[in-house]
Amino acid sequence: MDEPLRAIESVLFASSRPLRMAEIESATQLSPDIIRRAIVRLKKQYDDVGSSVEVVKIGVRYSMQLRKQYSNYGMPFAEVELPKDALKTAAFIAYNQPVLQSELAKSLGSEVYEHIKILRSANLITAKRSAHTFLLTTSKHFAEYFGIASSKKEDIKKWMDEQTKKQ
Amino acid sequence: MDEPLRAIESVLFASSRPLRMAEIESATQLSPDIIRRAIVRLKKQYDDVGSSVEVVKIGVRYSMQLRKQYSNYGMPFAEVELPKDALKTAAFIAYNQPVLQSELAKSLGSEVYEHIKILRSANLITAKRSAHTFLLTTSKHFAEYFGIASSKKEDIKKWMDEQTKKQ
Amino acid sequence: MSSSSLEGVLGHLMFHKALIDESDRHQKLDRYLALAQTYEQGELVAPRDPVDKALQMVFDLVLSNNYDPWDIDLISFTDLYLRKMQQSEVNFIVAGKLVFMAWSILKMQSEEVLAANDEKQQLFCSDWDFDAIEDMFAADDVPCFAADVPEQIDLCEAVRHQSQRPVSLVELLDAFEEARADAEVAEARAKIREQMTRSDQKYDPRNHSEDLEKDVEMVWTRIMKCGNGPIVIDDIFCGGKEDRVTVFISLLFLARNGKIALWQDDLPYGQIFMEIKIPWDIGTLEDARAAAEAKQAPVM
Repeated sequence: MDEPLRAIESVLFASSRPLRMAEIESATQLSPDIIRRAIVRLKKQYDDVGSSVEVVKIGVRYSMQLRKQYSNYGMPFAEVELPKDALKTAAFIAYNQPVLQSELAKSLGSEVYEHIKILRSANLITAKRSAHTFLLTTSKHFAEYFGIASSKKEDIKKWMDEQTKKQ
Repeated sequence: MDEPLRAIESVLFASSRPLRMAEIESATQLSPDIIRRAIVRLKKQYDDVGSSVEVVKIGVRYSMQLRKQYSNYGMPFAEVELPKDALKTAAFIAYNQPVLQSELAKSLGSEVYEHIKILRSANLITAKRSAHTFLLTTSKHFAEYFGIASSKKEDIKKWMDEQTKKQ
Repeated sequence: MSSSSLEGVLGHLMFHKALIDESDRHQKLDRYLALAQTYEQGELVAPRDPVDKALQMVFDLVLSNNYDPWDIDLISFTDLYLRKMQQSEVNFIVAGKLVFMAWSILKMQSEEVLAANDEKQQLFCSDWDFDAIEDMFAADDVPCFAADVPEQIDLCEAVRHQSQRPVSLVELLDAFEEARADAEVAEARAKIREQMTRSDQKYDPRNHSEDLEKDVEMVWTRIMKCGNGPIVIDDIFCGGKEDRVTVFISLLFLARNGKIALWQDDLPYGQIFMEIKIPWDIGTLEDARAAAEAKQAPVM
């Protein structure tokens, strides 16, 4: 039995959000070094059996999540809060960021104001004042929420391109 | 790749509550027979690697959950199974029992009807018909659930008073 | 508060004014503009009118928090507004209506911008015009994005497991504390409601208006006895506190109807004066009649 690995698996399985090293440390009482090594093994284990679940590092956080190709199966049972239209707006912002709110409204219609409000309150985008409108970019939380490994805007765009190709 | 098995794994992983066969059927578009056999294999796979996660059948429902010996690791990240508002209503009933449903609604608002439904299905309260309304008391399970030594209403009230003082 | 946010607000109001044709809305928007402009002129005097006061609070919040007038975050705005309202003495009903009004005014933009885009009209051109508005009405053929956007960019949320656990003791107790507080509030509300129902039963608006008419008539008779020219209102009182209140309210009523003028030279505790405004000959003044009779009477 590999106790550290199982403790970490338990913690990642139970949490619906990616966890920081410090959170895993305090929940398992293990050292960062042991945790890091156990996570590598855990990831390999899930990959080796071809599980639909994967262990990923997202920015500085760790998470267990469904592989993208299986998320359709899980979606009806997952507690997702965002309306589909708001997701489209989020995708548009993520792909073209930074985007002016006024330009976005021109491209996608005035309902984007409602979407931006939803996305801001879900902490997925940040809005900086720019003259009479706002400049919109994705937040750090954006990458976590969508399970993207990096929160850099170039990486997000690259990731989105890859996802589109896979479809 | 064992697609039926992965589809079922995805569905069970995504859901935070145990699922009926019909739900798994409609999410995966697989036949009950295939589902049943795939679940057996899935369970074996998790058992064989000694995972902290297990696949179980609870009554007529299927679920992926932490094995008992690992559940403590997951606690800090797990979500409370009762909504906070329903819990408030439960506490109110426990302290003032027996309470007429109509009186409760007058004191706490009409949303208590929804809470009562949740609390009854969680088997935490019992409702006896009384004229045009219901008389509400806590169930035996209530005391077990909260680890209260007695399920007598006076004892519960006393216990709540003591605990409030301790806080 | 930055001058650009003030400009934004003024521009926003002008924009809406340019879009409407109902006279009623025009008046409303003029009122908002007048209030917003007091910020520009730096003449910040607390308005007496409760509606103006509440409106001023809205502008205050919008300007000091740098809200985009085109995109007010209503959740945070309403929260701030309600908090501020509790600190100030503002009529709650007016304030509540105002939150709704502000909401509808500021939310109009989506439909109107859409409609405006359809019509492609040059809507207005004024000193208040600014980039954002121009942008709104820019021709459709101007490319908005240099970026190329693949057709099916699709995002879907990461799916994770969420374990559930039973309620803990502390959570139950916290919930109980909250429930107790809620019940207390509900009880207090019920009491107030009951009291209001009782006082409503006593109150008959017909009696009230009949009483007021009688009071005004009685006070008018007293005023007539005092003759022409400024009158110290003390001369009209005759009795205790209740009489003073009755007289004062009747005077306010008469002043509002334009029959008398009311003024006070030394604020706030100085003497209050009044004077009849209607032509003298309408009045049937007993003193005048007495004077006339005295004239006619043979000199002793």
